[in-house]
Amino acid sequence: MAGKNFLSRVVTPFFVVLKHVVNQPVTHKYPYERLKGFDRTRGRIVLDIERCIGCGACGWICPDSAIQMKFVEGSKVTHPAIDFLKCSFCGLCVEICPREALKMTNVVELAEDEYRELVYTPEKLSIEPNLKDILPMMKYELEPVITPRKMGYSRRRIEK
Amino acid sequence: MKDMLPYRYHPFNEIVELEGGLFQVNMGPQHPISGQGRFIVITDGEIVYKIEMDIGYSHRGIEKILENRSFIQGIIPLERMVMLDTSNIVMGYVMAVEKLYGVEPPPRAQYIRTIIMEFNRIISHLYALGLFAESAGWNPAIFLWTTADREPVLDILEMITGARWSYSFFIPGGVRADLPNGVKERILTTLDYLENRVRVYEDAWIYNETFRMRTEGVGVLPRSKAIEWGAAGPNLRVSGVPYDTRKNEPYAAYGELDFKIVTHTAGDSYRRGWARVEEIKVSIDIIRQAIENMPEGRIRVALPPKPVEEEVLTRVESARGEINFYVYTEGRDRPYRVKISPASFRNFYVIEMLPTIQTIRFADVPPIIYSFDPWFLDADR
Amino acid sequence: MLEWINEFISRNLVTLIKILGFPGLIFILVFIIFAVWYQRKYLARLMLRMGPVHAGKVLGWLQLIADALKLLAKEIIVPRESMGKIFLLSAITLPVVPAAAIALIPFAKNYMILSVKGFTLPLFLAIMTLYPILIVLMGWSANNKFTIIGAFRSIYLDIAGEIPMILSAIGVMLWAGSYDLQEIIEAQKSIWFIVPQFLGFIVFLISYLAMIEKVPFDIPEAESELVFGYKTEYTGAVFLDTMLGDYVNLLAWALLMNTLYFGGYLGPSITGDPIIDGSIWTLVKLIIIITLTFTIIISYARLRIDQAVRLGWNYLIPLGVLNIVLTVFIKYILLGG
Amino acid sequence: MSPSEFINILKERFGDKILSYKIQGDKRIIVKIDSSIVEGFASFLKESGFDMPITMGATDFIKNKVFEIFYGIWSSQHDFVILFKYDIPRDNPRIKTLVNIWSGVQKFERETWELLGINIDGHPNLKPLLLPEDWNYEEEGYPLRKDFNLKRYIAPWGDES
Repeated sequence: MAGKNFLSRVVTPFFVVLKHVVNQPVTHKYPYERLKGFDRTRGRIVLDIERCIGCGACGWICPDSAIQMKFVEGSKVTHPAIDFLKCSFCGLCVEICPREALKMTNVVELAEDEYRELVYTPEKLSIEPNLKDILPMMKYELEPVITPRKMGYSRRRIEK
Repeated sequence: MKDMLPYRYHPFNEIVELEGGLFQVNMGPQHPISGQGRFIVITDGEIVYKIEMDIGYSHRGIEKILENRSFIQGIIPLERMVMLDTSNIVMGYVMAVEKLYGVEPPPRAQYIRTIIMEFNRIISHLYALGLFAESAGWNPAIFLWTTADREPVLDILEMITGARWSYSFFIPGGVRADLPNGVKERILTTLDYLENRVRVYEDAWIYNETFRMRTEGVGVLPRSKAIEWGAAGPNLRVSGVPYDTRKNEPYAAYGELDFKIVTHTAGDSYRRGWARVEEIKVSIDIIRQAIENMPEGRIRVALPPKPVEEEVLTRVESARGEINFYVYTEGRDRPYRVKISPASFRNFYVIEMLPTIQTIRFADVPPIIYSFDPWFLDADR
Repeated sequence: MLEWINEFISRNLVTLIKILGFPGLIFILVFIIFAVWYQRKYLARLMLRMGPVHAGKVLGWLQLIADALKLLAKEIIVPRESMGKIFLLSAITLPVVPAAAIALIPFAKNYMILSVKGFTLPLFLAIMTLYPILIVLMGWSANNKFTIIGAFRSIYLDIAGEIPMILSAIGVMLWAGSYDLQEIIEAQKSIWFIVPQFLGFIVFLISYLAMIEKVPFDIPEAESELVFGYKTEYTGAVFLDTMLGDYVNLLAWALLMNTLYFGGYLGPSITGDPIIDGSIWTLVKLIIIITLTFTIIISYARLRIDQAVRLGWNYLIPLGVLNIVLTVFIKYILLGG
Repeated sequence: MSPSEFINILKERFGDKILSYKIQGDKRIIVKIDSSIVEGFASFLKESGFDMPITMGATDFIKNKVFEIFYGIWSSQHDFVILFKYDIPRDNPRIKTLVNIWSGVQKFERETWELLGINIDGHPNLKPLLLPEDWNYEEEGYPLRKDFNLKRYIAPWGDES
């Protein structure tokens, strides 16, 4: 009881609480006002289908098995499809992508009515969300820590 | 004798009358205070006869999951173990992997890790304080204040790592990204703000006569019992055991920073809450020092192709106390066995044993339990 | 027939307005709606949030109506093991007791529902003692351990709170030299009783908090231990009724505090009409009192039942007796009556 | 006392019953002991000031057909951790509880009993802890054993369900 007498222990809390009347609320009227995400905020993933070479590294690294390689009409190789209900937005697929075909945006509002709508096919994944600046997340020098070759990369998760 | 008494174990009945006029009161899993678990409280009127923690409602088998994922993949599910305190948890595993591979991350990475871990400790302690106040019968004022004060910290963490809770930021060999521009100023202003708010908590909460009445001398954990039962974290330190992994076995940048550890000898619920407020102050101090002494350089080193060690036991001071990882690997890129011993798992045992050494009233059960800051997700794994 | 009704209304117009309008049923309901809304917004402000904002564009006032409608639309569940009739009746009767006590409170000079003279303060306290009995009935008839523990705690609390409250009321009666609420108010013309009766006011304030069963004395409800105490089993409209009982209880005690210590309807004249003036001052003081109450209920932790009872018996009752002794000494010996 | 000094004491006392040891840094000893001396070893540790259990578990070495039991004990006097391990046969896993030496291992042993199916003799409170109360061990097996069938727990991907 560091140097506080009984009376102040009883009375001070009341006035400390009362003082908060003048504080501004910290909450926001969410659907009406939205907070902007930060540059690095990890959100929906966008696929640049032109750059994708179908190597499947993203599907291999994904810790949640959220990525599967799917065939796309008019393309010779498979492209990633993401089940966003499984995705934990860790960004490992974006980081491992050798061609920088996968990019992360800071769009975090993904709620849908149905499970199926959250399974993004490669075509749906390549539609950029309605946002001016898509931010390639965490631009920094890639060091060979998790390159597929060193970690015993195999193609076992890739569907034919 | 007390804890050997046989009683009928009714998992789903609300309250069951037992022999000798004892009641079984189930606090949870649907109870305002319980969380993702259940406290089975056997009472004799208002006097508590026995507490038993029923955990496992959110057991996800993290240890098994880690066995089936490579080291880097394992970090992401491991974070889900305690969402409040992810970086401290992950640090133990990352450190184990680094020791297995025999690499030492660059100092800048260690400082960035320290900053993030201390911020994480702050938000975890703030949440714990809110829950403690709520369990002692506050209307949710303190809880909402702490929740509000976590926001600026979460913003900083989001700025640095890209997420509010599951950072996925520490990887074996370093961290995933350097500090972004402009974050230092923001960190410093936030620390000033937090210091002011801590003073508010002290005035409104710690130095509150009603709170003192409720918690002083309640749930006393003596030093010998704290060691014998294996208490962890601030709960151990206020019982007179000055053990803090950050100090005793320095990891990350803690060895180079100067800070004190919060200890006391009373070991009651009041001091356990007080210790968390004091630890927030210590964390603020540590972050200030880390920002000042931040070295330049790389943030990551590459891992060698194969692990050099076979097994390792790492200990890390998470917000709830020491968490240790025993990792055994057969020389592959994934562990063969991971044993996680989280702090809450040990603290739950301490809570169960408390009624054997003192009289506890029914109304004191929630404050005692929340003074230990247990987290069912932590204990369940 | 119509003539009879006409005659009845014209003869009893004032009484009817008093019973149905102000300060009767409609006033109580409106005031409680206001109090609930005010509590939500004010406490939200203290907790750094906004409170309801969405329903009803201005300050979320429609949220209350929506919540009430939601509760009304819910199924009323009577537990199989409970004593159904007592379970429901005791809850339904709950708001009636404090509402009956409000009938004795003068809202302005010579303006109360029951125009009785004489022992109105003892009568008020006597009526309010029925409230805990209903709570015990509620908790006991629901046949649930949480409700029973809550009800018993309520009894302990009322024993600990009611006696100090009566003692502090005796102090006021002695100082005013009257048992009558209106005469007590009139006696405060020179100075409000909060000044000469400050010790009594402290005793009254603490036992007031115990009687309205809010933090730090919400021991019978004790959310973190007993889920919702004696109200645990109530659903839908009956739950709404118990909530109503809570707030009417708060209103009755707050009015008594206003009457005893803050000069009731006294205040400078605005319109010149004594009834309107008095009512305005009563309401203003009432709002200040409940604001203070709401601030108190989020500033403190809940006491344990043994601590609350000890507070009542060991500290409040001796203080109350001391207050009486001091009152007698100062008023009748120093000041000579 | 430093870990290397303590290892010398242990070697003197238990001789070739200490099968192997490792010292990691200045805060860790990892010792492998013979399963015949477990209780004597544990009570010797307790006497030497190792008073706080911090971890306990078992590893399933399915190829060698053994379970390796390990206990991690911290000493409040010497401030380092000793992790001692011993093997038991996998076909009849049965150990004696150490609850009467370190009370704090109670929950860890209970968990090991539950998740690895190792019988703990003399344990006061063997009840399911983490797994559901109706867990069928015969059908599902023990989750942390290496022969546990994980396939049924893989959630279907997106449109496969």
